[in-house]
Amino acid sequence: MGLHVQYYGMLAEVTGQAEENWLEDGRLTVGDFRRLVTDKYPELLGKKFKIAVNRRISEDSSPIDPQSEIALLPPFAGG
Amino acid sequence: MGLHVQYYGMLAEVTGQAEENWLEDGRLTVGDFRRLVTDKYPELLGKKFKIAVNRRISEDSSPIDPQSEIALLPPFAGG
Amino acid sequence: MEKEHKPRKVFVEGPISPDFIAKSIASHQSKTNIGAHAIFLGQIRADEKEGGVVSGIEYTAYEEMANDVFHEIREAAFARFELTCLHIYHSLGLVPTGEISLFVFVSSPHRRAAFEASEFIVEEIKNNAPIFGKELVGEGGDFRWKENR
Amino acid sequence: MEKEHKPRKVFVEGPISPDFIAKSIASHQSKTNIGAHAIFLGQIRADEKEGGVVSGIEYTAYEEMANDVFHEIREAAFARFELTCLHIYHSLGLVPTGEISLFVFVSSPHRRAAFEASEFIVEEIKNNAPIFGKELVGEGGDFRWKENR
Repeated sequence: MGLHVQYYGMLAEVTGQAEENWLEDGRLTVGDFRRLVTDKYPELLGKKFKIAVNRRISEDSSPIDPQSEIALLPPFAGG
Repeated sequence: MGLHVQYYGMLAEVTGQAEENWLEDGRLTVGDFRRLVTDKYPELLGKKFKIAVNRRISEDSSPIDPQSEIALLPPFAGG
Repeated sequence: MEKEHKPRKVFVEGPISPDFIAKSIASHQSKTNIGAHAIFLGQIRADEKEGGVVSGIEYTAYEEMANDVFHEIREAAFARFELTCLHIYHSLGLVPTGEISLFVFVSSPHRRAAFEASEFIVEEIKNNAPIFGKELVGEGGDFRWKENR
Repeated sequence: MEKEHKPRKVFVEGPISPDFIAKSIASHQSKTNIGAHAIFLGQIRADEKEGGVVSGIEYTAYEEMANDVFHEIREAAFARFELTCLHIYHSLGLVPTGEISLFVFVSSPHRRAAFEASEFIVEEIKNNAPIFGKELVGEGGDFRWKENR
């Protein structure tokens, strides 16, 4: 399963990159992905962020389809 | 007692004038004045209007000081 | 806030232009404690009436009293809401359909105060300012006196 | 209203100018069923932070998702309120202190719908649009990530 993962705002600073391709076998939920990404980038643990799957904010219980676009979104600041 | 009376908006059309000096002996309340002015201009009876004394909307029970500025105000339409 | 705000000129002759509004906005860009502006504009509608379509409104006012009322509205708004600036402009004379007759410009550090003050001020003006409007209807010189609801 | 409103361009590069706002207002004067415009402008404040004063905000966004969110906000606003027109503009890139980064322009036959829609839309944008802001602080290149409350 390939995911395209994007990091926005301060999260791109924390991970050192704006996006990456993420190879993953098996199906993940959003919660599974959250654990994997915080394992990979432990500095994320102290940060508030939401996870969007295919441009929609998703709950930890939601499954992630293969080839999805995942985005880690820090607090919004529009306006 | 001399009053300076002004008629605004449609009321100036009804009375045929924008203002007049009103000679009156004795002290009037706003309610007294309302009766006098509708006696003088019976067409006013069918119209909604408020009475301002010295630039303040006044209740019928309020006394009118001599030399006051009275204004008959039809419904407001600002905005 | 206890300070008295000095009365300002509200009435302008004829419609309020978009350019005037732009200049008002631009003149507030040096006030760097402002985070939110709420602007209300009243525009003349081409309502259909018996006898034709409204082509404009001719405004008159009991100006001295209206200026007192606008001053009181300003004072009340500054007392109730955390405002940086507040400007009110209203037309007198003819304002054709599609043009702007009321411009209420509220500025605050924060959006909630700006929203609430804008609504408060517009309602106060509609209810309490002695301004009168003659709607010009159709081509034949007919008219109808407007009444706020 | 059941009709779908087509997505519109929201993001603009850099600050939103008063002149752009004036042109938007002028272009609505031919819509003679409009009686009320409510405009909200977000302006960058020179807040004092540890390390100095905010000199501007650098905005970025998850643009594809933000455009979806803006489209949903538009649809929700048209469904909930009696609106004639609705335009939203938001800056990307650097917006210096005192300049405008958000312009929400709501037009309706009647003032209540305009007020309510304006507030609704601004709150929705603040809460749901994936837009990120880096506040530039002081002279030394320091910054701080902004967070809406």
